[in-house]
Amino acid sequence: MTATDRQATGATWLRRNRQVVAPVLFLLPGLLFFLVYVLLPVAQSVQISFFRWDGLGEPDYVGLANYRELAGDRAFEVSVINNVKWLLLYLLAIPGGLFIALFLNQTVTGIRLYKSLFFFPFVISQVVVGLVFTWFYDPTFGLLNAILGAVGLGPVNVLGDPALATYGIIVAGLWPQVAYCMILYLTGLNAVDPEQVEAARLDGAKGWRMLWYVILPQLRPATFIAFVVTIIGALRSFDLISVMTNGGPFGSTRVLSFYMFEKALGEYGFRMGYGAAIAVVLFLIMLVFIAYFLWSMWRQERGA
Amino acid sequence: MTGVTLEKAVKKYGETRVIHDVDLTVEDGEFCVFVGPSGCGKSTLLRMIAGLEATTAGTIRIGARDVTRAEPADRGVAMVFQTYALYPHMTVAENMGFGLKMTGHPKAEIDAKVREASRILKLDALLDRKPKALSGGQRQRVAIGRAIVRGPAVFLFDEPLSNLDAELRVDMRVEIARLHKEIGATMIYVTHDQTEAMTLADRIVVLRAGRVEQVGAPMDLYRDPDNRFVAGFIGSPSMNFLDARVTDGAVEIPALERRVEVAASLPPEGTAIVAGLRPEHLVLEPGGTLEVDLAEALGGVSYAHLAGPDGARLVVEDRGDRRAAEGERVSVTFEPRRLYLFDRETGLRIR
Amino acid sequence: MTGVTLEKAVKKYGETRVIHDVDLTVEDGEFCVFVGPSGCGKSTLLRMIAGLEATTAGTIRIGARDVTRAEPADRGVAMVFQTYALYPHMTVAENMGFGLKMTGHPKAEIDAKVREASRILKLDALLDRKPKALSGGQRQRVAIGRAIVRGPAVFLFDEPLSNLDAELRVDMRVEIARLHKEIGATMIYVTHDQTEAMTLADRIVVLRAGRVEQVGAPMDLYRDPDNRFVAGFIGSPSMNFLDARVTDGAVEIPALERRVEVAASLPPEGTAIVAGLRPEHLVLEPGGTLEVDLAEALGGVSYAHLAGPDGARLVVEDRGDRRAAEGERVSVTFEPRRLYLFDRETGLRIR
Amino acid sequence: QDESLSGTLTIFSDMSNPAPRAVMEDMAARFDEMHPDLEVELTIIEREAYKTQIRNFLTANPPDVANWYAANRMRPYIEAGLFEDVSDLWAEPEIAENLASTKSALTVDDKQWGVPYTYYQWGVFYRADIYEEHGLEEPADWEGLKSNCQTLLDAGTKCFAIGTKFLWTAGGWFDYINMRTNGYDFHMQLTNGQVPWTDERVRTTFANWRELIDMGAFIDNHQSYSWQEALPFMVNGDAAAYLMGNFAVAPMREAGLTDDQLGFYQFPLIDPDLPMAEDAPTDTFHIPSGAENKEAARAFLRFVVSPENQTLINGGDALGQLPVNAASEVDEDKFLEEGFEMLSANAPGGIAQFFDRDAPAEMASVAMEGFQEFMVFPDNLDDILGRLEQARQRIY
Amino acid sequence: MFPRPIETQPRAAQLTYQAMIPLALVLWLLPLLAVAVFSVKPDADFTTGNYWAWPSRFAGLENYGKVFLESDMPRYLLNSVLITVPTVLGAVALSCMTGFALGVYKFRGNLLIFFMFVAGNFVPFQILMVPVRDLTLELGLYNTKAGLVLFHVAFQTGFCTLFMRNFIRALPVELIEAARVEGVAEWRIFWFVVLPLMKPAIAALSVLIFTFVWNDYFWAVVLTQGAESQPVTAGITSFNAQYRAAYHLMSAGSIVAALPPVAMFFLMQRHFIAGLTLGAVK
Ligand SMILES: Nc1ncnc2c1ncn2[C@@H]1O[C@H](COP(=O)(O)OP(=O)(O)OP(=O)(O)O)[C@@H](O)[C@H]1O
Ligand SMILES: Nc1ncnc2c1ncn2[C@@H]1O[C@H](COP(=O)(O)OP(=O)(O)OP(=O)(O)O)[C@@H](O)[C@H]1O
Ligand SMILES: [Mg+2]
Ligand SMILES: [Mg+2]
Repeated sequence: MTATDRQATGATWLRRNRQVVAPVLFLLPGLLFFLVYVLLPVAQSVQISFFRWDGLGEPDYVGLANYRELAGDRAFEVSVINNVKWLLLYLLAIPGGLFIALFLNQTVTGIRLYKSLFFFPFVISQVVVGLVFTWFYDPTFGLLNAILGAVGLGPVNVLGDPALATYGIIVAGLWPQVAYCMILYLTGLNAVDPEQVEAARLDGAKGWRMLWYVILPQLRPATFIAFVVTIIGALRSFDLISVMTNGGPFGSTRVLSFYMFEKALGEYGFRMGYGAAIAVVLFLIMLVFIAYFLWSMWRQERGA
Repeated sequence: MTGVTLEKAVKKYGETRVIHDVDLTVEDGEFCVFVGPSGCGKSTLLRMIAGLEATTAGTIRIGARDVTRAEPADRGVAMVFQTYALYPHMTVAENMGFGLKMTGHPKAEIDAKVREASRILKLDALLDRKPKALSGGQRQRVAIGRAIVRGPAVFLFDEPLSNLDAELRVDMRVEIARLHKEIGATMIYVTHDQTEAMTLADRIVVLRAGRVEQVGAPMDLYRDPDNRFVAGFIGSPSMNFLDARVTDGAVEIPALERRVEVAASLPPEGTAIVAGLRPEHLVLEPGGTLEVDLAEALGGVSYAHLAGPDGARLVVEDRGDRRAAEGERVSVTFEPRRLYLFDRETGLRIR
Repeated sequence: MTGVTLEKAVKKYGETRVIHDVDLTVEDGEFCVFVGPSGCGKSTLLRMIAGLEATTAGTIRIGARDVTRAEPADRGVAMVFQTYALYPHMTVAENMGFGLKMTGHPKAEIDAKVREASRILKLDALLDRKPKALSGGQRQRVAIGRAIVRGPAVFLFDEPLSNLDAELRVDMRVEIARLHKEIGATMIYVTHDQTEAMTLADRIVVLRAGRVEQVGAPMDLYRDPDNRFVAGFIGSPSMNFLDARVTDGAVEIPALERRVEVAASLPPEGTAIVAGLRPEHLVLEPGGTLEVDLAEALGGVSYAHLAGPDGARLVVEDRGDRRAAEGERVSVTFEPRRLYLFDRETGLRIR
Repeated sequence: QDESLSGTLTIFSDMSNPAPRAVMEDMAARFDEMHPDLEVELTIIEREAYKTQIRNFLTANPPDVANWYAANRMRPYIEAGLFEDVSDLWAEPEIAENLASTKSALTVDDKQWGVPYTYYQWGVFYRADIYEEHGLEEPADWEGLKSNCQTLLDAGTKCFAIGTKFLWTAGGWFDYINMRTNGYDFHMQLTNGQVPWTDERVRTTFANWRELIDMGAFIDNHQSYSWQEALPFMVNGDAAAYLMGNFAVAPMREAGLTDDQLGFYQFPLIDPDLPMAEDAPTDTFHIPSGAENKEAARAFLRFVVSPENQTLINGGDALGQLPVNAASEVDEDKFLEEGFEMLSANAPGGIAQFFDRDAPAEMASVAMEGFQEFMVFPDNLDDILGRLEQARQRIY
Repeated sequence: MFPRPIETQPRAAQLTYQAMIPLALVLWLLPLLAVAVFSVKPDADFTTGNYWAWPSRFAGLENYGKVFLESDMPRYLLNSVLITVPTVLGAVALSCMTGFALGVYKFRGNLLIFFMFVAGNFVPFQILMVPVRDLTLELGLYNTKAGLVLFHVAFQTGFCTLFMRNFIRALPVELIEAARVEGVAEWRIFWFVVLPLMKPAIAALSVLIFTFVWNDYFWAVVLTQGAESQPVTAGITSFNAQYRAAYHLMSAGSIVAALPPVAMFFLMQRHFIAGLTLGAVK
């Protein structure tokens, strides 16, 4: 076999198999990045959670000790409870977003600008949102107390009261999230089949019943995405807590993600193993939703 | 009495008028078909009757009742959409029963009506399926079933068959005809399909640019069109139009090298007019000045496309076993009574 | 020699076989049309020839070359898609020249070829437009132009006209016929439109469930179908099929109350067979046992749907000025040579 | 001018408040000027963030010099081998003699791991004008403090401003009440984990603290404020005093309080039998063991503690704190003088670093969170102490 | 259209609606408006307790001047740009490729890989934190913009792949088949046929990622420190710590930090919204 022959067969092999080679080459860089920065770290975190490690010296294998400690850790318990609160209350963003979307789904002049402005909070960093709401709640000069005072109520120290602080942060979190859901629903409403609405109108459906029986079922894809992003948002809540209360007062606004950070990299923390164990728990919670999401996507793919 | 009457109905979108003073009466129990070129306002008119578009001016009556400002649901009409507009998340039975449910009918009554409708449309086996699991024809049947269930006085159809393939379209057409016979309600039907219009209609309304051009029974429109537009629109393949001139009290058609004496009241000598001849009324004769450009054999019938020396083109229906071949030179003949004449400017028929 | 030959071509999707051992030869320069009901495998077969679907077993040859495993690009074919598949971000000229540019042809050559193609298809005025700014017919012309430019030996068309409206379809059909005459390449064309198949094809291939039922010239299939399926598929409206029996060496058709002597080699006495009669070969006579169920007047022609007392149904083409009215009682006659006979079980023609 | 040093000297500093920041920048600039071949690169990181980031940079990209705190606060890094042993510096006579008083705070395992650059007294800063207005005196004992407070409260003024959002300010109060109630030695045993938190003596401390809380001595909503955010209460006269380190003087002055309006007193006696002990945290400079230019780093440390520099940076117009070098001069600033006087003459009980520097980090965080909770919900005390005890048993 | 178009309602309802939108908008954006007003107030307004009244004088210039001239904010802003822009480029480039591979080719494991990307996209950051930090340390990229960029690119690629793949799926396959029949090589199909058609998706994603990355705080804290490489989200917190209780400056700083994504959003809002529709609500 001469060199040119070999080249030729090489070339034709490539030619003949380009349907196989091409996707591999296209996938490779992205996949590599993803493996190194996402998949492997997940596995490593799980591994670290079985060690005691301050991030400086050599890790000590301690088996399930970190998890056992979690079971008796009050702060962890508070974090889980707060996470549940986040999960449940954050979902209010969905009806909230729907409501605003319905309000804005008109074609009057300038409505595009209004829609964008309503979407505004989502574009702003959570750090700024947190700051803005901290001032809003400020017990001495906050707008909230100014308003409450005007109607003869208050004052309340939302972020200083362990019974209210978490809710206060969730409200701040809802602000951009509602905007996000709103935009999802606006795009969803765009895709609603107008003939179905007309058919329903002829069928005598109006107002709420139209919404419930005809519109909402058609908005299912939007609702699904809104649900997913809201759940993710709820479980990722970190920036706001860090900016608004720093976990306080006395740890009452901690959630898993924040507690994990505190334990692993915080001022007094550096318990990497323990932090990893918290992260694993958070991951397991998330896994439920990931599984649900993949499952519905799989059904969709199969149906398509 | 549940006919539909339109009096000087007008529809404007902003400043553009898309329906101009339409006067129309659809009798009780009549099957009325709207035809016309795309964009002429067929759907708009239908939707005005349904109440899905506000009527800018004029009056719409259903039966004796003025419904110009009434809600769609209160007009006693049902509509079948081109895209079926079935609710994808409901089963067939739920789709059909939805209207009654919304108007608060008891469940038992709804069930009975749905069953009755599904019997008429042979949908019994499908009642529990979702629309996704139905074929196009079945979906359209469900859409019709949904209309039937509500027992409306007037059915409105907007190109209900145009999303179906040719075969199914034929079947569904026959089905709709049967349905009309069976329930006898007033039906208004929009289509751009010749065959549907001709075969289904008691009366056809020909629309053009928001105006009614002619109203009449299908064969009347075919035989006796009022103007060139209607003549060209009804009949397939279309009528051939040829330049003609009034000479010596007769009509001369240069392209066919013929002069025809007609009974019509012709315009003054020398006036240029238009002669109309349907392909099926022309007979090919071998030899002549016309060349067969293309011969399309469809089995039982062929269409010969002819070109004259002066650029005139016409289509001739060719039947029988001996058919014209491409490139052949031919001439055509016709019975003078088959000749239609139109004013060159206004397009109005010269009778 | 650039005909296309398929030898025992098989396509499986997973375990389902959608193409069964197809043997087919398309001659060089032939216009071959694939027809068949939806889902019969027309597109699949075409895409196997194009190389867009892998061939599971068998051989595909283009000219003398075995291309069964070749990449689409290496087969020397061009394909025109139902949806045109124009690149929306390129102008007409870029669309047409894209393939050549990508395979490294010099710019001058590309320009020349694009100009030539646009001349043939009368696209000169549109060369700088984007597809968005074109009508459906123009888009389809560009798609064809893109195919022409590469000067392929074989053109493949997959229902190229089905997205056009009726009028345009007629025009484009004529254009494709002209094109084939002009460039003379081998063309394989998939359609489900009777008229297209009949008018365009040199030869029609009738497919059914992944198998070739019959191959032949259009009028041959129309006049001399091999089996009941082809007889029913070719011709519009479809052939009527009636129960018949062999009695005394002749064919008895109870529904028509007629016995016909035929030249065919009939099966044994008493065998139940099927008689086929085309609507256009039947003539209505007033009075009889058949009732006119529905009369569809289309202008020049009407179709009478008849129902026999034993439930037999048939469609008769009715021309001339006096047409049957619904409810009328009639009988039908036909010339014996117009009668087709089929085996009841296998559907094979009895000749 | 010293020509021998070259390369770059990177310094990470947490002196991010405006006044210290200026001092640090100035100090770096001066050092830079002194060494023409040496380029000084200063990175100032926000003080709270610095506390979490120091671990990262010590392992990842160590600077040549880094700020930190003395005592227990530096122990983890010493144990992990991240700080350079600078005993050699301390052996130099100039340093050995002049910095003797702070040596113990920088000694672990008989070696020294850094140098101090400033320290400052804690104590009560108060609005002299308000006290005067109500005819109050600086209190000498707990009763005096409480009666002063009552007078102020009756007049609608809070006694003490405090912002506990970042917890450690509450640690200051605990330190003082505990040292006054149980003495310095007990306090050190407690922070070293040798005494259970459920100990009766600890409870006494909290009981004393509670007296103030129940009176309403502290401003409301302190858990929502950082210490800076609580300053306006003092400045606006809504609160009359602030237990804080001397670094609070600069911002108070900046906010417009004159020296006439502002006074300082030592935290008063509770148990008269106990000698007074004080918190005087020492802020330090260290050389990370991974430093590249250790020679220059040592030179910088020498420069920092030099008498001239000490005088300069601790002056009233700079840090406004106490110089660590005995040979330097305490600025003619009334608070510095008072503080210096107090620490050198009136703190026989001992000098503590600060709660979160004396206790190990994890204990400090749990405990200070408990202090904050106690200040808001004193009734939760049992629960809090139980938790602290649990933590103590795990941590030590 | 639902709800019923307001144009078809009586005039009174239309007017009410027209009046209500701006009102609702003001309420909705109230917290932000407050910050905007804060940012142009003079220092004195806060010491005198004039929080909510109109600014006693316009001090916008000096406040913003201070932010830009006397703080590290410009540097943080520059860092943010240097982190965000490469990330957007990188993530979009990678995901165009992965999306193309997953959307166009049929091969075993296609769906599996796709789902992996999707799942990875929803993983909580925290579980990645410690290993990613260590990895970055090992690579010597701790406290560098490059370290942040690499991670962001990797993480956002998951999200973008979901988006791109769905988008490519929605393109007509015939376009690709047509090119194949014409003999165009695969990578040229990608470059000349698919990529130009993905412009809307690319534009939309760019804005989205820009927003995400610009606003990231968590990773900024985990992987960087100091003005040398931290982005503006971290910058604003340290700025705020520096000027604690100087509300006018903090407000001005926040507004400066928020402005770029807002500007980006307004410039590209059409694509942005279209992008959400295409990639997400399908
Ligand atoms: N919402 C609208 N705004 C402005 N003009 C409109 C609107 N809807 C329809 N039109 C115009 O009204 C005219 C009639 O439209 P209509 O849909 O009734 O036509 P049609 O006869 O149904 O056509 P087709 O056969 O294509 O369905 C058209 O010229 C159309 O452009
Ligand atoms: N990817 C696939 N996987 C499995 N089965 C398929 C696939 N593609 C096509 N088929 C099946 O192959 C058969 C032939 O399909 P094909 O598209 O060739 O039909 P067709 O004759 O072109 O129909 P139509 O006239 O509707 O276009 C159908 O039964 C179809 O369900
Ligand atoms: Mg219409
Ligand atoms: Mg097909």
